[in-house]
Amino acid sequence: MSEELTKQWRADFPLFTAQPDLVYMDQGATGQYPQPVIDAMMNFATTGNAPVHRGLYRLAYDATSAFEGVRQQVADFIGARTANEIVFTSGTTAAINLVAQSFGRLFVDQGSEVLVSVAEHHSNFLPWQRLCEQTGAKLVVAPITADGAIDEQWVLAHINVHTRIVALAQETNVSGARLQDARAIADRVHANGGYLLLDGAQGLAHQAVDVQALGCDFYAFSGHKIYGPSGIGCLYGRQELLTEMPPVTLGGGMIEEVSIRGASWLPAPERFEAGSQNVLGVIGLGAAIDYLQPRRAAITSYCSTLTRQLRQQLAAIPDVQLYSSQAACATLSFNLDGVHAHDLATFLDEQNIAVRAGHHCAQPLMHALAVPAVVRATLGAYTSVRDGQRLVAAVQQAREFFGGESHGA
Amino acid sequence: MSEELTKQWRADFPLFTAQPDLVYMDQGATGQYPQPVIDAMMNFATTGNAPVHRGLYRLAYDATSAFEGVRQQVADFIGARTANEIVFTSGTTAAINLVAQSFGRLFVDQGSEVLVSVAEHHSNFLPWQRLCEQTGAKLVVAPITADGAIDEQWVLAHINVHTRIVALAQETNVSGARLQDARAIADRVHANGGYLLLDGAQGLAHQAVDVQALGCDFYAFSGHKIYGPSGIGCLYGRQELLTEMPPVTLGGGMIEEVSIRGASWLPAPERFEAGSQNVLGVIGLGAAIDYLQPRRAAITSYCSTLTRQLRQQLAAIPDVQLYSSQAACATLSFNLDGVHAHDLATFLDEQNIAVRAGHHCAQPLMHALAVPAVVRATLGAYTSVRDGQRLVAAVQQAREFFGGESHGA
Amino acid sequence: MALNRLQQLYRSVIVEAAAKPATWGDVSGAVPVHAVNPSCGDKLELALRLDETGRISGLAVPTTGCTISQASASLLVGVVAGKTRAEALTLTDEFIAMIREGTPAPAALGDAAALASVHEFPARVKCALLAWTALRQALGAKGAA
Amino acid sequence: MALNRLQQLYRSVIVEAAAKPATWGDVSGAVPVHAVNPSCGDKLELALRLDETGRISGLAVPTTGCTISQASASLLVGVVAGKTRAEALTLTDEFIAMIREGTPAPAALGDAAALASVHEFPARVKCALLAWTALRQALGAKGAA
Ligand SMILES: Cc1ncc(COP(=O)(O)O)c(C=O)c1O
Ligand SMILES: Cc1ncc(COP(=O)(O)O)c(C=O)c1O
Repeated sequence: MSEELTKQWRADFPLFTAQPDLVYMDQGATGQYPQPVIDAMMNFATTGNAPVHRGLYRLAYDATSAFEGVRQQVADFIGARTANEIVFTSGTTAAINLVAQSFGRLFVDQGSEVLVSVAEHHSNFLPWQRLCEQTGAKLVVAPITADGAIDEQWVLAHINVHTRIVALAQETNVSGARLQDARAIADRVHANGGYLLLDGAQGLAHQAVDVQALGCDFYAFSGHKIYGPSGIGCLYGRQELLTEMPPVTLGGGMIEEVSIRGASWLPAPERFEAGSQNVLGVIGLGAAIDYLQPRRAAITSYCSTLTRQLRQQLAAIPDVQLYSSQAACATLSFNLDGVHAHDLATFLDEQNIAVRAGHHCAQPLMHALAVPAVVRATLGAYTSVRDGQRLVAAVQQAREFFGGESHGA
Repeated sequence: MSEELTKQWRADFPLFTAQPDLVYMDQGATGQYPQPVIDAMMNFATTGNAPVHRGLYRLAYDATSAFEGVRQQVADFIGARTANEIVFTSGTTAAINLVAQSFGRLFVDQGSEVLVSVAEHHSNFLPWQRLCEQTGAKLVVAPITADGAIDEQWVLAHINVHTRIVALAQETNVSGARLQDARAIADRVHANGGYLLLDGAQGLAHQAVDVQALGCDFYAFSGHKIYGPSGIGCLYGRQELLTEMPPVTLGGGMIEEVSIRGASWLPAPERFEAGSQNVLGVIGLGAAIDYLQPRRAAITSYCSTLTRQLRQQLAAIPDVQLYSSQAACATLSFNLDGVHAHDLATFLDEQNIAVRAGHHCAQPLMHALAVPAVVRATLGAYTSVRDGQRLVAAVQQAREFFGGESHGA
Repeated sequence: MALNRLQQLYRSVIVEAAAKPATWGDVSGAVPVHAVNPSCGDKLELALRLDETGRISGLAVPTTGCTISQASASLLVGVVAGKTRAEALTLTDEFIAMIREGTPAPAALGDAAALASVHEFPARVKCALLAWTALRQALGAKGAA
Repeated sequence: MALNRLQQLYRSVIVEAAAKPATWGDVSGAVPVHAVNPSCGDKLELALRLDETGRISGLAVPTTGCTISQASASLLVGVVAGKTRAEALTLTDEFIAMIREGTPAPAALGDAAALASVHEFPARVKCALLAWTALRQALGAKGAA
């Protein structure tokens, strides 16, 4: 494990200059900003800010070129055929809702089935649950395996001619398990006349993504989970499908013509981008891709090794229950028997270790695991070996603290 | 007119350090960033970034407090009763769509009337047009006066017991005319059992807003038009109304409980804020309010005087047609007879004067004015007297250039 | 070392209270108030009965959640058992002020005063208040807790 | 002074072309192609007829918009009048390359070559291409223009 490499990455994140003692293990909730992303945003705000798609002057033209340049960059980053397949949204949640509300209302009706897993984040669960309620379709919920992965065999076995949409996390946010063969699922659902959406919120940070090789029809992700800014994300959609979809949000920038009698829409992706866009967020997203792309393989390899080691060390502590997958590359979910996740999180916070505790927006999974809450530590490029050691030591200490008699009067 | 004051404001905007010769007259489309807004965002990204509403550790708690602090700040800024009446959105467009899709579907049906004006921005026109198409309600479109203002007498005369929603721009984006008596409209529509939405995208930058004094039920605005960042805005809604409204976007952070069988929602405003929020944008918005609030009266007074003078000077140029109101405080819309708005904009751009030309997302208004496009120059805190002189001189020159015989071979 | 603060937070009286069921008297027939702490999933069902004189004659606050929310529910029951509606509301307001603002606990709060140090852990304030705001609601109090 | 660049852009041949109606031959019965430049509102209705040999026998491109889009429509008509479908497509591609990439105009583009300097005004490229991409569409060409 190259300690040198981590040191270098860690230096890219100014938060750890400001707070050198902080162990930030919540990258899976929201990522920290590397300096180049901050610089790109500040540079744009101070030298290049202008409206996009609307100005006939040079500053606006250059801003539009930069904005559209990021669209092309995203397309290249995830293997889309053209930049027109990339819609900017405020994040994964907005992207999935757009598909459910626009595509879903076109393609799902009574008698249809929509297949998700019990491990989905609420953002990839609730929009489908509501779509089913609205249309009378059936929500089919795939279980997880003993290792916390979506049961892909079950999924394959339950795709049939009624299955219109399969919506699955490429990597789940509690177990950190990744889909092994999205392509097989894509092929099966396509053979049955349905469509596949992948929720890439967690996955994109850790693996190279080629939407064409994956075979998915839609792919959603958020900037803030790939070292980019909050408030920006993308929906990838196959062009033929985007072309058929009606807009959900209406306003400036997405119309061809408007009169008092009616309106006609621009083609995708503009059709789905009503109103002034999060230009600064898009610029930051471009810089985040520039940062992540050349480093992602090395970061994932480094984090995977560290995660595996820490998992073993946590497992060796009596009373520790693990919920994250053995194959997880950056996620450690666990509880300490007899200690509620919140109490453990507060204990860790007192050691300046920031982890998340709760249901992780995955209540169906919590019900399936029969736990109210779990602690989740997620690693990032900046996580040092020492951070990991501190986590393990603190969990050990917590066990003594909560198990022992040493409380004050 | 205090040239000193402008100099000081201008120095707050780093774009003009980078481009000292630029005359940016497109503040009405998107505003420039003052240094304190950039600093606040950068400071948060480098020292305080963490997920909001989800973390049990101090960094996350502090981020949540900062985030919720801005909600309170917005509530105070526009006179809401409580911070719970403020919903963060990606901008005005998203805010108005939320009202149309959630409140609109509850309160509008066949036989209802929705009243807008012909001067509305597409973002405050299309959502209502579609709502009417979907429900069978009637879209009633108020005309403008000779001075480009929404005809408030006409509005008052056309509110009746069928009027469920009146949606009007507090300040229109082409004429710059402001509503004279929103309160009278509010009272009339309330007396008839309806509700009033004000589109504050342009208005909030120029005038003190007290939603309770205005009497409106909803108020929408965007950060990027009040010297804040792009990708963030707010919906104010009266608490009783927000409480009745179902969410439109579903996902993390807006649920009380989720099971495979169903879900229940949090109260407003969280109910409407599904998914990770634009935290950096919210922080920037708070800084923008801090910047604008103590300066707004002085900026508006300065800009109004300058705008009035420039309007007279433009009116004195033969062939200039003015479309902005005599009372506009920062907007100059005009054409030069025989010269298309795009050609004029290109001419001005060659003199490094950035103005907008086109339909300004107000095609119904363009049809009413019977012009395909107009040129619009909008002023901001940083606009200098010299900027104004350059605009007038360049329009004069354009007239000679396009009118004269002096073209090259 | 930070363990000091933690020892204050997790004093034995709190850990022991968390282990006890939060119930007193008879609540048969009461319509329960449901409360959740959505950010972390703490959950409770508060059932309350008042007798004909307006005194609390039964209170049960079964809670799933962390030590703080469970201890708080059980201490709440101990503090307000047998109190009048008005007394219970006053105690609730005093408890909330102690947690939120750090105001000193009056003697009447009894063992519940042991939760005072939650004020030093702002991220846990919601856990400590869950049961008390549910009681306020069950008592029909208006306004923000 | 910037007027030089502007003088290049608004050469007399362009200003005069913009003033002329963009129409040639007989277009009766043609189904028009509708095109708009949504960011600024330029609009046209292109009507095209091919004769039995596949030559353009009628073309009308009434345009509302700026000098550049109107001149471009009128110059387009002059350049492709009487050409075969294949010839017209080649000319269109050459014109698009001239505007987009700044490649030198072949002689066959005739007066339309006067629009070459639009390449120096990227914000106006869409105006210059509106009529030509509509022609491509009317000729049934596939793919991005
Ligand atoms: C009057 C008016 N309403 C609505 C909008 C839409 O605002 P946004 O694009 O920020 O959503 C604008 C801005 O273009 C506007 O000027
Ligand atoms: C697997 C998964 N899906 C969806 C989301 C929602 O992403 P966002 O909150 O950025 O919209 C998250 C993040 O919390 C996630 O982990």
